Amino acid sequence: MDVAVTVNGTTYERDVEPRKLLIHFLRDDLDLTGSHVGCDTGNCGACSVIFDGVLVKSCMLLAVQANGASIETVEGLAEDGELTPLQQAFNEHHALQCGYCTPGMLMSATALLRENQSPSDAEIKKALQGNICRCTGYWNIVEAVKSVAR
Amino acid sequence: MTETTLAPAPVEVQKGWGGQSVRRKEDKRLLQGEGVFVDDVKRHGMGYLHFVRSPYAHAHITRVDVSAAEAIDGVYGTLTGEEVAALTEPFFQISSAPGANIKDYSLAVGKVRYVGEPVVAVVAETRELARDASELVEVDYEPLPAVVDARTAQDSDAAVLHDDAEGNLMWSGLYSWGDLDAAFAEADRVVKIPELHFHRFNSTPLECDGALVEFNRGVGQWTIHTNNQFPGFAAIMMGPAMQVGLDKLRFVTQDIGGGFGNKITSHPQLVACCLLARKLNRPVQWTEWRTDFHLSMSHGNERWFHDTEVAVKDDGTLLGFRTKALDDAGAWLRYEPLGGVIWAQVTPGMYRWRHIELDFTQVATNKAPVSPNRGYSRMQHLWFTERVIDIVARELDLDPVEVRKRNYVRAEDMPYTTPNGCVYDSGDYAAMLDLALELVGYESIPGRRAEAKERGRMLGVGIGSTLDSGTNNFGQSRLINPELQFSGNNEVATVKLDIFGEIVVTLGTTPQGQGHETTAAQVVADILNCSVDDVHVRAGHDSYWNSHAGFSGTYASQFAVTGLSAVKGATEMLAAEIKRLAGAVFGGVPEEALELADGGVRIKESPDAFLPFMACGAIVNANNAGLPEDLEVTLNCRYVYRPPFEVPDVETKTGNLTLTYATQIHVAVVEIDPETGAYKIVDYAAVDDCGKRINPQIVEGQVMGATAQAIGAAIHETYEYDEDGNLLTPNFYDYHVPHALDMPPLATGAIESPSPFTPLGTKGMGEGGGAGIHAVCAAIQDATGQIVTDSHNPYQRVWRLLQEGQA
Amino acid sequence: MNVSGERTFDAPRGTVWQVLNDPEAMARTMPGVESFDVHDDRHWTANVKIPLGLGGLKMKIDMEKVEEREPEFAKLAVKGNGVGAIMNMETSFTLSDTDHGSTAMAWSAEVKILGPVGSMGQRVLQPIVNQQVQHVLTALDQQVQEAQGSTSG
Amino acid sequence: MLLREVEYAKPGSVGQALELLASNDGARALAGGQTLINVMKARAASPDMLVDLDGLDELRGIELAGDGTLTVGAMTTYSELVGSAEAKARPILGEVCATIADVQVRNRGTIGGNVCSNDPTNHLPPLMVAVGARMTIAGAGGEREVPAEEFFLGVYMTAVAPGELLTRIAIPAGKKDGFAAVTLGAEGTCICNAAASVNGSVRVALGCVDAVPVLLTADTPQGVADAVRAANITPPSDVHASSEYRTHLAEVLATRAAQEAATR
Repeated sequence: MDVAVTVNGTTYERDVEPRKLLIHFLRDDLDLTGSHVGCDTGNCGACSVIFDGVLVKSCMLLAVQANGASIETVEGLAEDGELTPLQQAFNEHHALQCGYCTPGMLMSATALLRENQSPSDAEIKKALQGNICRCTGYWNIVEAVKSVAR
Repeated sequence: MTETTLAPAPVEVQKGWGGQSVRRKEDKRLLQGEGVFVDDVKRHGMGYLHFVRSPYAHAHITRVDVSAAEAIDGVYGTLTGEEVAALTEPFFQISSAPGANIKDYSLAVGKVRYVGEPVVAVVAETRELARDASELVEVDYEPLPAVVDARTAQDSDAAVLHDDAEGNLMWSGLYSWGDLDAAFAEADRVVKIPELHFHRFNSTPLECDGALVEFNRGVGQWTIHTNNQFPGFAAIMMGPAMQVGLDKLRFVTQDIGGGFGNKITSHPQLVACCLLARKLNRPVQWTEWRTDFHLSMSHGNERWFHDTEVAVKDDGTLLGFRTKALDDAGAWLRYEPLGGVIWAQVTPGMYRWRHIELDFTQVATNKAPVSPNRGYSRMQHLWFTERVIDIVARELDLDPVEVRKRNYVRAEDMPYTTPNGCVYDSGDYAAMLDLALELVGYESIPGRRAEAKERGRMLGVGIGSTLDSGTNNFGQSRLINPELQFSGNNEVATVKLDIFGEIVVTLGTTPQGQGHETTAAQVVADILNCSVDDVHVRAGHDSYWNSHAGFSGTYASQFAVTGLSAVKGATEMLAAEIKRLAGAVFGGVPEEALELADGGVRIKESPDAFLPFMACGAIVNANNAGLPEDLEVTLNCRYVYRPPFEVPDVETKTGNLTLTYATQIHVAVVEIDPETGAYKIVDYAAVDDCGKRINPQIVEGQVMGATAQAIGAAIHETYEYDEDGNLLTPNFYDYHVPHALDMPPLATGAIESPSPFTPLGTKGMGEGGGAGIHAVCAAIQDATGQIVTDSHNPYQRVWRLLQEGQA
Repeated sequence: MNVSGERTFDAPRGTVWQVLNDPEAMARTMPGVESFDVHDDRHWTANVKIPLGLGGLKMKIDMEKVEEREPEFAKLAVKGNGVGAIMNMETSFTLSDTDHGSTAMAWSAEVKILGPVGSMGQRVLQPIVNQQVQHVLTALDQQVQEAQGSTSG
Repeated sequence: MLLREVEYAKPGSVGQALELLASNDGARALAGGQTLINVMKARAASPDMLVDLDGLDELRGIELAGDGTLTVGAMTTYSELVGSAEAKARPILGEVCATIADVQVRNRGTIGGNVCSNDPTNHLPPLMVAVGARMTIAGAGGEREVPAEEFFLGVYMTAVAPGELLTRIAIPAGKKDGFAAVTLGAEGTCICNAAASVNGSVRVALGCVDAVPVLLTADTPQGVADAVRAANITPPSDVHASSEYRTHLAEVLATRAAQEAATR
């Protein structure tokens, strides 16, 4: 099936099998390998993207469902290599180690901060519940998000 | 949420990089999704590999038919166990007999031995098609009874996994040090513990295993892009099996999505990829999905401790213990039975008892093979010693804090030689315990206990400790198999000054988040007296860099010792060469008169005589006419660090098995809902001592990560099998790993006891999670008053404990 | 997992026995049967699509009558092969007359489900198996009634 | 990952959706996909066709009638329920939905999908039964209404027959509700749960203990424990809980849910 999807402002037109998951489409067809796959049950959130303004896990959508949609991925956060305050905070607070969950984590935190510019610790943790990190124990991630909240 | 006794965010530092929380150089690419993980590597015309896996825990394979699968358009080809048996030798076995006799190949040959074992590999044009085709592969099985409980694996009526081993016993060895009889004679009390169980789980790195393998037909060489974290080990397993020289196996890694030991034993899958890349003459890509990983990759050692007897004095002085350790290896020995000796690095735990006997037995079962997992084999044994302390304290009605302090190896005893000849290099355990207790407000516990009781809750506090022994002496493998010709350890770094004066560092390690690029740059910058920003550390590992040795890799908490010592050695060589070069250029100025500063070398007395690094690089590489003939300078310095090890004594099973002993003491406070058994950790402290910290923030990150994994393992994470050998927790749906809402408040603390045995005073660290597993067990025991005998305590088990308490 | 129970049929034992041993009748009791082949009086094969709300689970099921003591006892070995799921079941039933002319059937089945479906779905297997068993028993009742009707009428 | 081949259709109306579902018995409705897509990844189920209900506005929305009845479109997401001012009329709805899975799943997952999948560990089946919800099912023959206690037929099976669609759920007015669960990790998958509603007598629905929610009634919250014992439930055992433990939890959680309901 033909789909036209806008990712980080660029529109891509591709012919995809209906069975192809959005995450495979992003990584394999569009070569946007920043979003990752960490599970096969929709638990880990490494594939989280912002889909028409809403945070979703791109492993639980079909690529064909994205026809006409506008998607934001980690590759779209920094502008010409200039890290966003959130990305800088992750660096300052050592909120990443292996960096595999980081793209999804950043998208979840970005979505949170758009809705709520001064979240509490509890709100931050709840907003990150759908993203698994095996390296950091989350404490530094929560600190990083808190540091850019107003 | 997390208070910390460490300096938080770093400030701009000019001099003395070591010891500073320098921000990580790795982060910029990772934060932008520009890291290169194995599944990101693509090649023209590559085929995707999908494994057909066994649905049976134990069965004969009576027929394999791949014709239907190969008939599909877009299927490139298949690989069967029969082909593998014809094309390769069985993998080399570390074990002595009977484990030595088993025949392990990269695919099941004739028989399957665990659910999820790869039986056939199918390669096709797309990932989806490869899986479609794998469903058309016909395999007939003749089911056999499954062995799922190590305790009955050696029964006469138990099915046998490996006929070549003539039974399910893989390896056994009796370790005995000191004078047990004397100890038990001297004892006021003998505390008996019939059975303790350390459960099966692993660290589930978020990225699973994978590879992209290319075969260069012209030179007969494979390039293996992978996330294997110990290429040196993979090479010595794969080379002999494939009957090729190691130089034919080029390993390339860049970013690795977590490893924790679980990515050491992917060599069977890598061999399958290599064979198919050659057979199909195209690049072969393999991605392991989460369920595949849970079913088949590197579970942590499940261990039972039986008939434990502890000799104690009434005042709580520990004299010694004897126990029988029964280790469940799963279906294959992929790194085992090294677990049968690795534990001995920490034989007495943190305590001064001198008389110890441990009868170690490892058996095969129809479960996924076990392999290293963060805290490998020491974690199980340290959990056991800590359990013994709390059970003894309960039996003698003594305070667990007092029993610990009475028996800890003391600061003044350091360096302390254990009954089996290991040397604890430094540390002050009592001081660490005091700090940890202070961080959870220990004196307030009685009040909080009463307050919780009023709310119908049970509050308990527990202590856990681990010794994160780092830098293996591989000579300990001879205690498993005297035939083995391994000993010592080594790591390599290469530091060069390039033609335009760029400082380039090449490591032999395969970091998975430990920040090697950053800490290596800190060490280099201090020696060359430049900024970390001027130091370029190559990302990842590549055999073609020739910057690795036999034991290269990232495992066994050793980078801070082996890796950074190699970096230090190479950088000092380079600094000396730069001075020799400058001395010659300046017309015979002696090295002592020169110093490195401001990105160059200059004469101390007349700083105007300055030669920038760029000039040094240019002169040697591109403008070297007229240099003195006898000037031996390459500005490309390769250094091999070799720790000071002796070969252990095989007869007495004694010797120094590891170089450094980082220490962790964790304290957990739990609150239990007695009606349901559900509980939560309401307070937590983790104190770490890993000697000199090059980058305190990175060290604290390791402490936090290990803590989170401990909490997950203690409460939720378990690889549970049913009686037929089906894995009941095959993915993150039933295998619950902690998420942000599961994390308790955490206070971290640190003290620094520099190691006298390492060039930088550092100790390897990062594997201290076991402390947390025990802290939770001990807290549950404290809250319920019931003896906790299992390392895994989900709500259901706590509820049962409480039932037993009432009965 | 083991499931067992008792059920009374309002028909003489002979009728019940006849239904239980008539492959055609049995076929009508199985959920989602798409095709059914009788190889001989001891061996049958069925292709079924077990209806689950999320989509049917396709299986090829081979049945063998491994033991029989007419007109009271029979034991069947059932092997089901589907993608991602393998079912092994041994089931038996014992018939006896009740005092008021009906027939009591004591039945039991040892069911094993292997493969990804067995692992993924282990939380729900037990209820699902119970569902299917109920389906079979109800259908069986119908078959017996029909047989009863045809014989008595 | 890696689904079997499947057709995809995106109908423009409920009518079209019903035609597609009726004309192909291998077709399944795709709501939020937060369960179905995962089952398809495991290839434990593989529909021939997915009929995507996303974008059918007829199936969306939350309306509050004069008599306090809430009508919720089947394709309403958990997040929409949590954020809805109207839904506050029956506070328990938003409270429970806010604890289902995680933000991403709540943003896609729908109330209709939750009840139609009827996984025994789901939150909403017992809640719908406890609050006496009425489910509207559309089919070729028009619409019919089924009370929640008759809606759930088995694991993954409901009164929605092949070729039919759940279109909306009506929830009567009320405030005195409670929900209690023991979960796998904080706000995780339910090991056992119970929903309760007090309206004169106490209605309690137990989750995770059988293929369908088990409905109990008692005169008072204190009487609930006895009602659970009287029900003689035999819950399934799995890796997280034995039948015995679940039986015990059901009693405790039913009582807690009832007490919460009674005290608001």
